[in-house]
Amino acid sequence: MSGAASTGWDRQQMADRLAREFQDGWIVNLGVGLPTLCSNTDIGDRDIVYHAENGVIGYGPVLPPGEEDLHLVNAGGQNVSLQPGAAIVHHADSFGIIRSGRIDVTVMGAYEVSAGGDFANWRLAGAKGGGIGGAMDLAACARRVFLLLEHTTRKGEPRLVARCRLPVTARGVVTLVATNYGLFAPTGEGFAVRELAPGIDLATARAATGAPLLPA
Amino acid sequence: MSGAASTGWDRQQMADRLAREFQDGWIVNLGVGLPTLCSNTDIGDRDIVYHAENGVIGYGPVLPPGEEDLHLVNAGGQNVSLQPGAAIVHHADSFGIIRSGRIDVTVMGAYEVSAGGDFANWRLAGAKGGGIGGAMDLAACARRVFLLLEHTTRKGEPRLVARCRLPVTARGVVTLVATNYGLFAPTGEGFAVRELAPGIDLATARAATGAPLLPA
Amino acid sequence: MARPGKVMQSFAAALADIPDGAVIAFGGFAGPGTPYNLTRALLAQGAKRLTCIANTTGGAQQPRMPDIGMLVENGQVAKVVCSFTAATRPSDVLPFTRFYEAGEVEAELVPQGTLAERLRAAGAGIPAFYTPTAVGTELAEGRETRVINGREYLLEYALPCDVALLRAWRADAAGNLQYRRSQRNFGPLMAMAARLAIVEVEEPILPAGALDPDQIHTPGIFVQRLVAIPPAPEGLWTTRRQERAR
Amino acid sequence: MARPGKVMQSFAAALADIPDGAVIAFGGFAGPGTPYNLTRALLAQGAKRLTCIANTTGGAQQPRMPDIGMLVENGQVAKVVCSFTAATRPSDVLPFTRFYEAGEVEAELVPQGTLAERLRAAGAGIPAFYTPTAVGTELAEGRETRVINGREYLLEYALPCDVALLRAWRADAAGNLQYRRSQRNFGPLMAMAARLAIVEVEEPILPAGALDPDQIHTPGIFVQRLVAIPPAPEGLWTTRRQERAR
Repeated sequence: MSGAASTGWDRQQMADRLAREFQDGWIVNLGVGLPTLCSNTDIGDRDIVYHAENGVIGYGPVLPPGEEDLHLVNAGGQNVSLQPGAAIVHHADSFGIIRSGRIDVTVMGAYEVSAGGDFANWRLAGAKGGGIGGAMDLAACARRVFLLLEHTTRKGEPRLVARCRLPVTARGVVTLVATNYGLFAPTGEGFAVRELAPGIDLATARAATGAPLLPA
Repeated sequence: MSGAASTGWDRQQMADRLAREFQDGWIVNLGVGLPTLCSNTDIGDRDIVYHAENGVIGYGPVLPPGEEDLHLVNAGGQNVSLQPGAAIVHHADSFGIIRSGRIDVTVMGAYEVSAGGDFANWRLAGAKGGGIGGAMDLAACARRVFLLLEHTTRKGEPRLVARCRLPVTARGVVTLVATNYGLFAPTGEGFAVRELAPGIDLATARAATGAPLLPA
Repeated sequence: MARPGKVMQSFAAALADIPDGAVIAFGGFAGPGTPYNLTRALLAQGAKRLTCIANTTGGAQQPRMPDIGMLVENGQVAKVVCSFTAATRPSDVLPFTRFYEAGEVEAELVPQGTLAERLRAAGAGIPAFYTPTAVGTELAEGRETRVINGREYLLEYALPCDVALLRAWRADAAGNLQYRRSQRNFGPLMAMAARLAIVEVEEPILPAGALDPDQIHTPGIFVQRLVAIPPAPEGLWTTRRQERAR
Repeated sequence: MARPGKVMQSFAAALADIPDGAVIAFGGFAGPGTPYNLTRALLAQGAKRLTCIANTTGGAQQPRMPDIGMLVENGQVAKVVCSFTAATRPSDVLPFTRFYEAGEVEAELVPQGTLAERLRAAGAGIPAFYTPTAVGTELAEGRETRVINGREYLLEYALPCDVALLRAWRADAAGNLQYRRSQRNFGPLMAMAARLAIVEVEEPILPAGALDPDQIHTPGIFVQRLVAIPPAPEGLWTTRRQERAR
């Protein structure tokens, strides 16, 4: 095995791999941080509409310094561009779009995800405060919830686990998880391995995962 | 008494008398029919904003044939003009304005009004169908409910009554009633006489009223 | 891999797949925003057992324009949800009212603001809400109420639709809509509440990007099909009463 | 008998009568729509025991712009209602979070969509509604839920405000507002939810009638006071981070 020294995909590769799953015509919401990288991915001739919680429907790439429209940011506060056919709505209408099931997929970062499809991304252990933002609305209401996260914590502890220890954002909603180690799908009993990153073998992935990994 | 042959105010005079009660700065909603006549009244230098259920905020006089904007009607379907500073909203926002207590007064027509401030204007006796429109929202939520109606039915039966016999639009909300006989305020026990129309004396009004009339 | 566009060439094509039993919302308030052309096409299309949601079933005026009353007369309607099952003026008799009084069609009478809010709730993913409207009236009899901060409110449920038939002023190919003046009325709410919004459009349909993103009344993600209204007499433009007066 | 107009000459004058204990909503999402000038004036005005409603209490970036975190540090805040009591990135520490963790200020953490909908409900006269958001989470523990059509929903109450502090792009003397691009965010909702909406405006304030009635994002009946932002450096225009980058 060549994977001993590999940590698998880099951040952009993880995002690119997940973005390959976006289907033509989807409305996609990208969370702050890692998920934002998905909008850098070349989506070919697929027609994808990016929606942001702050009411921007149909945004495009981040603009370079000096070319920004200072009145326009995505959910992560980045100054983005607009695609032809874009529309702006207020926050209540924007979350109306979310709650009424119009978001085909939301991509979020997470601290933990469980085999049952629960995930946690709003409060760390021991903290009094947390950051929910739009994550609970999106998690409860988007048609699909995809996660993008490093396979382990900096201390090497697994983030793909049997049960979440942190307070959850929503239960039983996650259908696909991309990490630096590969692409995984919660099955209830564990995680189905959809794909492993180059240089990552099943044993390596298993050792870094807190729930059974089920080969495809 | 000179009033024996008089039927009091005509329709426009009733509307004019009620419109005198509108205070500077009020937002006023006028119902279909008689109440529409209030917007013909010269309001002098008072700043009144007319609101219609279909989302028109700040409309003005009805336009003559040939000058109408066919995209613009008031709640009664008349082609009205817009005042400077007008704004258009959709129906949910328009009723949000109503329910959140921003309408200073709604003026409606009615079949009956009771001494307790109940009124009925949506279904006639024996009918299966009715016409509610925005009346129940306005009646329940406007800061004040004024009514404009003929003092009696065509058969001479009183419309100002002790208790409503028809199904009510809202209970205990009416504070002022203008009829062809004068201006009246429900008090619980009866109607306080605020003013009598020229040629109408108290005895005439009493004979045509189904609840005690209390002189001012 | 380009998906089929939203612009369709005929009202008939835009409505062809509406099935029997569909729940259909019709835009419009006293003329402006009323989808006369789509309603006429639905009369020809013939879908049956429809539930029709609208402010009214049409006016009492003559000559008539295509309206829900005609769909009722045509045997296409099982139920109507509206704020008028009779005209405001007792002397006017709506065509619909005759069928309703005869028990040939069901109706659910809803206060206009509650109707708007129930549609908005459906489009906003809110399954139910409380409102002060209709408390203490016959419409509240036997229904659930709740006292909040000392005031009594009525529980109301969202009103989702399968289809919305709407009329707008301008549109772009992405489905973004602008309504002119009081044409807006129920349009944005019904588009949100429906899974399939079909819109007749007065101005020529613009390319995506031609409308200012700040000035969109209904975002294109709520709109699936657009048909430009052809010139008169093929297209219906104003009410016939207005046409006669000109 | 002309009432005093809505246009005021200074931020200080526009805020002078805000009392201790007021419930104040602050517009803005990550910069656009944030009322920097009004917030700075509120720091100077000094009202205490405030409840502040906003998406965030301000960012972790340096140099800072006037934000709710500064009002907290200034001893003016009793409670915050927001969707972030800590930053998204665990390594960022919000100034507010330190006070919160120390128990010196209360906080109510609300999912962003629920926050928006609670403000909208207050402005729309809806006292309470059900939402799918946060069901099954710690935020729903001990709270009332209801199953509707087989799905569980959480009961949420309207969030009315005494005051809204907002920033808009253009306004007319009647108080009609236009926001530009994502500046809109919470502005229309907070204006509706508040009894007193005070707005800092980027463009010179136009006479009533200068804005197209079809293109108003917040109708003037929701807006009580307007202040045009003076040129920099007196007026605050962009975030300081943006100013530095130019």
